[in-house]
Amino acid sequence: MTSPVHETVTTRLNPAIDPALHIWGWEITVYLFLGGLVAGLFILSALFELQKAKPSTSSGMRSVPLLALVLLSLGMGTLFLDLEYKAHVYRFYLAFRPSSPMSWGAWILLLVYPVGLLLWLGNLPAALQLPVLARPMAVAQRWRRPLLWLSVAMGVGLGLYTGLLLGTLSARIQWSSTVLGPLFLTSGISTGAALLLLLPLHADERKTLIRWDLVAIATELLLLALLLIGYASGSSAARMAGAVFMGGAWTASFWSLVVVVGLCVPLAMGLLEVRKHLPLIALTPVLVLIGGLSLRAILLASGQETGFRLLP
Amino acid sequence: MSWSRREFIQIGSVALGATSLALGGRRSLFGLDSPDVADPHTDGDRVVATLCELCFWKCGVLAHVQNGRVTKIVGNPAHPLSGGKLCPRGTGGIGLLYDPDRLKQPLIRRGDRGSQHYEAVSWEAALDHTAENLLKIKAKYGPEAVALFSHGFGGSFFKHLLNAYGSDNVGAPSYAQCRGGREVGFQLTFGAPVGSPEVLDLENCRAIALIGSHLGENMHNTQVQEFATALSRGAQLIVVDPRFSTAAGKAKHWLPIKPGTDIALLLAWIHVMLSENLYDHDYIAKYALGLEELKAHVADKTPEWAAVETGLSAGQIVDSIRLLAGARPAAMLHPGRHTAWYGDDAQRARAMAIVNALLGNYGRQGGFYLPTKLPVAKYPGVPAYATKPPPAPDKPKGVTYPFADESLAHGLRDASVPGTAAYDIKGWIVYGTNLMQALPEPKKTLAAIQHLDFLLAIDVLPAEITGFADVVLPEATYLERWDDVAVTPYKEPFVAIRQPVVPPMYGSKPGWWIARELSKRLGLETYFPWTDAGQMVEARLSAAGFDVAQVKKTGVFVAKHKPICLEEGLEPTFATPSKKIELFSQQLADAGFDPMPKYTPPEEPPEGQFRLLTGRTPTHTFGRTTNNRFLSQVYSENEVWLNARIAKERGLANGEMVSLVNQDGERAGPIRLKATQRIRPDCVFMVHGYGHESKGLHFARGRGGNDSKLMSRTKIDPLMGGTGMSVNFVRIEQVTP
Amino acid sequence: MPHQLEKPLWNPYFAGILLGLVLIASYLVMGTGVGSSGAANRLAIGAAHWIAPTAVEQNGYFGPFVARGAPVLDDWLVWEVLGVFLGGALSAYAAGRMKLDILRGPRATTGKRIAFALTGGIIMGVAARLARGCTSGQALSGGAVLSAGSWIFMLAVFAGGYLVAPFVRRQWK
Amino acid sequence: MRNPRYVMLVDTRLCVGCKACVLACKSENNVPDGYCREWIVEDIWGEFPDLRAEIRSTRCNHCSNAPCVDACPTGASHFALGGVVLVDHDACTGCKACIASCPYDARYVHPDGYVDKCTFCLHRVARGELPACVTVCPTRTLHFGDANDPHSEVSALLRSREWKVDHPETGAEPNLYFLV
Amino acid sequence: MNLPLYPNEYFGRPFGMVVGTLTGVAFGFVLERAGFGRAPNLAAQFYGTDMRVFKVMFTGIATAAAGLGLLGGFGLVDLAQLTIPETFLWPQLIGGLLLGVGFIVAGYCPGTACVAAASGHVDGLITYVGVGLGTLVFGAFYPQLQAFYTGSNLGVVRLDLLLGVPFGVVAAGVVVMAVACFFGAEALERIFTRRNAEAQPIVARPFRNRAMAVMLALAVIAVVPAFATRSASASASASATAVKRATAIDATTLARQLAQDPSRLQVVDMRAQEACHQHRVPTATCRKDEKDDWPARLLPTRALVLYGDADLRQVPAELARFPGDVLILRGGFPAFQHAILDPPVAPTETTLANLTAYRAQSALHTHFTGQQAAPIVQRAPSTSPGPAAPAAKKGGGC
Repeated sequence: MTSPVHETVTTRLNPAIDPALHIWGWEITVYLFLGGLVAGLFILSALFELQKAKPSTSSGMRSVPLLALVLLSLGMGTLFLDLEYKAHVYRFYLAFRPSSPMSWGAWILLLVYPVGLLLWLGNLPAALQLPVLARPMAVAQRWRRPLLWLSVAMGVGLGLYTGLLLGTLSARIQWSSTVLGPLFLTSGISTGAALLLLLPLHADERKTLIRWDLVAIATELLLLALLLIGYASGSSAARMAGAVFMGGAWTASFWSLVVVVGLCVPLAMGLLEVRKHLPLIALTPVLVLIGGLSLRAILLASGQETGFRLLP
Repeated sequence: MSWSRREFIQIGSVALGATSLALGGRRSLFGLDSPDVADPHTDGDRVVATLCELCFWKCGVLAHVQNGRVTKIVGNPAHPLSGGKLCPRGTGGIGLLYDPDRLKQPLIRRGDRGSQHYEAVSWEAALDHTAENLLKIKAKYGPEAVALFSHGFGGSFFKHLLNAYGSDNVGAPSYAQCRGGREVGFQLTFGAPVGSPEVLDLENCRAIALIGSHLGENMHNTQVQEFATALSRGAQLIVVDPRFSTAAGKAKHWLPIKPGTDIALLLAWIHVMLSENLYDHDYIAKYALGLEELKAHVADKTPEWAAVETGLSAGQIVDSIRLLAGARPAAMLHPGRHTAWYGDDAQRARAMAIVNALLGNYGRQGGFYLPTKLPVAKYPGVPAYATKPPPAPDKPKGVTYPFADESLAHGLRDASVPGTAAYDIKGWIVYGTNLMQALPEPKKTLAAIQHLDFLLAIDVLPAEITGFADVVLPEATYLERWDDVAVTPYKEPFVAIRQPVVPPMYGSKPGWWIARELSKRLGLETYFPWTDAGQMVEARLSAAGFDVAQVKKTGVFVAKHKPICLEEGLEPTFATPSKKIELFSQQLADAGFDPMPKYTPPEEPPEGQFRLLTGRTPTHTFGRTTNNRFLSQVYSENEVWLNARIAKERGLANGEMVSLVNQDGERAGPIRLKATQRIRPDCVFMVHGYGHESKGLHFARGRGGNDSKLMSRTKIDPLMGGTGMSVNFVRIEQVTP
Repeated sequence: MPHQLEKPLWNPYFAGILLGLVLIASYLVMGTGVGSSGAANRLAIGAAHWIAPTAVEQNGYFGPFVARGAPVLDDWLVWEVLGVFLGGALSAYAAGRMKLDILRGPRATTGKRIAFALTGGIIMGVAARLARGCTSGQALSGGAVLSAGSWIFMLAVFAGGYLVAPFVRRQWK
Repeated sequence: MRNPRYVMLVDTRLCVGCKACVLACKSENNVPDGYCREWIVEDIWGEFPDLRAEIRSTRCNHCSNAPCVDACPTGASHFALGGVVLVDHDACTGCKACIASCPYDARYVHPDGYVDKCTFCLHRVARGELPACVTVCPTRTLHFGDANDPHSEVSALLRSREWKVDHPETGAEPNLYFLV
Repeated sequence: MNLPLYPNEYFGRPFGMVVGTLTGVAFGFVLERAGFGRAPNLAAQFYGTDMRVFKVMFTGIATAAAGLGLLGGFGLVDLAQLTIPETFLWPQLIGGLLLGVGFIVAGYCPGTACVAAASGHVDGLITYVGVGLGTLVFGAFYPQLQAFYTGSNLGVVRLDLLLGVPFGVVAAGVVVMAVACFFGAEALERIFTRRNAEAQPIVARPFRNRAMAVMLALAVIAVVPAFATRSASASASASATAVKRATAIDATTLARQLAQDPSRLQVVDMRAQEACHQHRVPTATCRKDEKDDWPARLLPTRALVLYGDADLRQVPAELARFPGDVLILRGGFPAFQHAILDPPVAPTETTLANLTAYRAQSALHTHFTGQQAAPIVQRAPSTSPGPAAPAAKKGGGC
């Protein structure tokens, strides 16, 4: 409190910019959430199959590629909703700008679709095996293994990209952290596992998924700790950015919704499931999904406010 | 820890450098480029040189018109008062022209006064009704029972009409409510008022002292330009203000004086100047009278004495005057403009004039110059006014303000209450001035209106006063009309004209047309021989020998420079009775006043109350522009400034809404609180002109707080009748949700 | 998967002592007790404000909750009740009692049970606002700090319950 | 001949924060109501009565290493004549990544859907005029010119006066200088 | 450490919210474990078959009250800083009755409904939704209810303050009462259970006994600090009687009172007579020699002000019988001399506060010494070459 009193007044009052930046709302939150979720689904389902060396027979696992594509389309739909100049959406695909993660993302999203579609075709339910699809199906089945690896790669790319999208915007001090990419990827895997757990699966798949989810949640906690340590040990700007979680405006929602609801409680319940062999219930994955959504929403909203205006 | 964008770019480039090279960027590949420079196309297909009227300063502007619509207004580089530059308001003329709340048709009142129940009528009907009422008053009470309240350049036609009609009762609130005290103080000392534009050679000044004048917030274009020029040339600045104003932020010395104690500071300054021999001996010996009396008068007014009175430190008082006097004669104590503060304003202005006299700056470069003006005859060929009206009844019975040299607007108002003055005023013509805000004690204004037989309001916007008028006439804005020829006394002699940029919108009419139509109905049309003001302007210009076409094209004619100061070979003269600078004023002594400024301590604010100070913002001309949506984008409501420490002590948060209640229980607000370090703890400050109540002002209505309502008390200057208004105290109430 | 039996409930006195300790902790840390109906109050106001902002802002009781962007949901009680939900879930889950069902007396139908639950809830909603708290906020927390009103309230709750219990006996027995 | 590097200089000693520049910009560029491309910042340090003030007119910094140009996925944000950063309205999708990437929060979304900001009045500069804000400024606070031309007024001022830029730590190399 | 933490600003509001969540977790956990997540368990309370609700609640209240009494008694927590609900007699009485009705109808109270919902019981969720709806109903009828709702406000009424005994004592009373009630409750349970032929033993007896023993012990401990502090304060007040009426007064206050209303005070100089005759506080009388019975002549209606060469330690023995108030001048005569009789020194720094103080000081100086015609201002030596300032006519007072 020894710093001299500082008053600053600005005449600028641009909508969505002042008094605090708020250009991205629920649309981007949902997009980032679904993007991460889809990344998780791609990675997990592909790894499952690669591990077992044969496609899963549970209806849940088999529906994953289609489900992922539907969710991704939903996410892109909200992304589209967020665009201020919707008629110019095609412009994303008239350019590739290597310095812009947004551009990378646009192209990655475009590559994810064929991969997902081929994966789905390769394991199509009998009822849908129409003669027209015979050729593509054959291709998809022949190239199944490389496709699966591609799917993992796409998933990792997608998951990382959702974090890097924010992480490279260094003007938002809070986002300007290398942890954001891995954090969003981990959270994506964890929410993906949670969504899978809500689908009809075989018991052994379920068991494995819970364990993987627990690992993901624990990793996420670790990454969050790293993020906070990064703020605390960083420059004064970073400390100010971190302060929104350490007594600032977003403290309560961050700790309660993300850490307690989304991570600690599911972790405890998951451990009980695994250790005490308690019957599985839907609440655990639901909490994980709530936590994942909250993480995106809170980081997105609070990060926008941590511009250089924070500094004197 | 942070992800460097550069690193990312490098990674990206390595990974996809080849691809991006192959694509070669969007531009060349797809060829969908738009031109690099997006031109907003606001340049006009027609540019008209005219004069601004967002305030009375009359800067030259160029209005760009595109497809019949004014797109932008920029400064006229040829005009001496703007030099191509504009204050924020000048640009905002379009906000006035295209204000959707403008008066669109003549209105005749159908309900009670103040009920704002009006019927839109034809011009014929409105003018007939007006003339009928004016003739009725003339027949019943004589022509002098009609008074004109006017502000702005367009008022000259109505003054002409009223003079022809037989009354000389023209009052402008800008005298007794604003600069009157200053004019009288300087008139008494130097024999000439400071005038407008002020005769200050600021740009050549080496040291400037401001007392309560906040240049920079007070955006009189030329003056601010010169002020900035002086600063950029390294002039030293001393600011005396209870508030850390914009100017104070640039000052070498900021003296946060206790409000109302300025004379104590000035006397101490004079004391130091005399005791330390900082004054101009030769100048005083040659031009001034009364030095010995002055010496005796300030002998005990030491800086230490003043320090106690003013709340300043003695050292600061001494340092600041040493700095100022060190630069003499190119040093000045700025006379200020709005000076109606404490009721001793003419005497304070005297003290300021004395400081300037001691600096030896009157008629000197970097001081007060002696303005020149082109000889342009008034209305050539128009007969002299038929009647010589009696003097104005603007002083209450038994009171004279011997040095008042203009009519007191509030005095004319008070004379409308029967039996209070020499004779009663029965009819008002209110031109372009919102008396409900422009005069203090609005309750008195309301009461006076109730005694009137007839009230005519001529305005552009439905300000509060139009809600009380019997007839409201919508005038065209300055961008839609001709006005008189502007012959301004200035450093360079020049004339300038205002000409219409676009035709009048809606049913509005130019002022000349309105005055002339009325004159016809009053049997006075010989005084208005030209059908429109354009003809009148041409007649005046050609009578004075100007190239009319050239003036119309450039908007201005600047004559050759003439000497304006001693350095240029012009010997100053003084129009005082003694023909000298009167440090000791025999005139005042003869009239029974203190011949030299005397300090009386101000009343202290009661516990829990603050002295209310008012001022202005650069983006607005008080209430005239608060409905201007264009200007309001950068300042839409006033705030009340309160010292941050006091605010904290009282649990008031910056930005919260509060009400202000004055010593008489008058209330203003809700208004936003600005808790700031920038003001003394014993006073509050707000910008004048907000808190409109008129239903017609859809934008301004209810924004901010109205300081006029809080001025339910004034202290009258005994010399010239000015209304000291900084004598009101307010307390702050939280607005509970 | 081995299906576990439900864990037995805690001894009421043991539970009570722990409850008391939680309450003490709450007082020591926050200076205030626990509550429950306040969150329902704020959630309802928040929802209503979202649907009909002006009506809520003009309401004499709701107005202050939403005045000038007051954080109607960012309140201690709301977070606390979120915690109650999580704590209850954790406990029920760990004890093997987590089960999606509708609890009812042996003779009550599901429809009737739902109607009763809703009606009782509404009555309690009104009552809790009137009394400025429910069994948690008023009786338990207020009682622990010896507030006279809380004790009156507590006795009234038991009185009301016992008075009406015979009339709704069919629901439970 | 070298490429020009257009810079703007703001003399904080002279700026009175009158907002003439803000309004002149709005009318020159037809900026929609409620938006502004430039603005005034008033900083006050200290406690009554020991105060220090700085007022400055500010706008897009037209950074030489502009984060917004990097962040733009479609190339709509680009460098134009003299290093001025412009937004190509026809290529802008309104994704707002550039807004988030700007350390000065100088951009906004135009109601027509594209991202908009100060252009240094390049349409005027291209025909040899000064930007509208520079032209209007009654205190002659603003200076505009080519910093790569050693004989320009701005070069002379940058050599002779003490100056600073906003947030140099971002590495964006801003071209809006504040003379102090 | 000052408890409670939050009101003493150990952390801000945002972390308070996080604490809220954590407290809620613990609260919910305990409620669920107590069996409050199941409506039949709760309803049974009102049919006498299972007094679980009563037992848990009362044990909780008793424990918390005793614990707070204990901590408060030892000064570890400031009971005054705890949020205590205000008492609104009638609304709370009626509200309580209504809530009881709702309780038995729904089978839950709001808190337990929440726990029930958390453990998957849909009826709990519905009840909680109902509580929210009830709020809206209340709001809708608020204009009609307002008078009743805000009426009969008795403010914060704490039973211990009402009864005038320490918190701990009342808390102990609560515990004892609770324990007594538990025996009654269990007896009832046995009766009803037998009638309903439900043969489950509800409480394991050994634990019940242990729990009650713990509580009784708590009750005893809670009472102890109450008595400990009581006796301490009693002894403090007893010792205070010896110097009971000798309060201190500082020189400026004394001077101001003397200036404003001299008839309320009588000042006696306790120094040696010679010193007193030389300089004394204006209006003071000098102390006579030992033989003179001057104390008897003092006016009992006026406060007696005493001073010496320095601080007087205590009231002299001869004045012990003086019935009125006795004030002792802090710092004795030198303090008064310095503060009032010596000319005040103009502040070097002319801040508003300094000046105000300086003006007040010089006014008093002038009042008592008459040395300064100007009411307030002490002029610094003039730097002007002119003649000495004419007697202060101008400037001066405000």
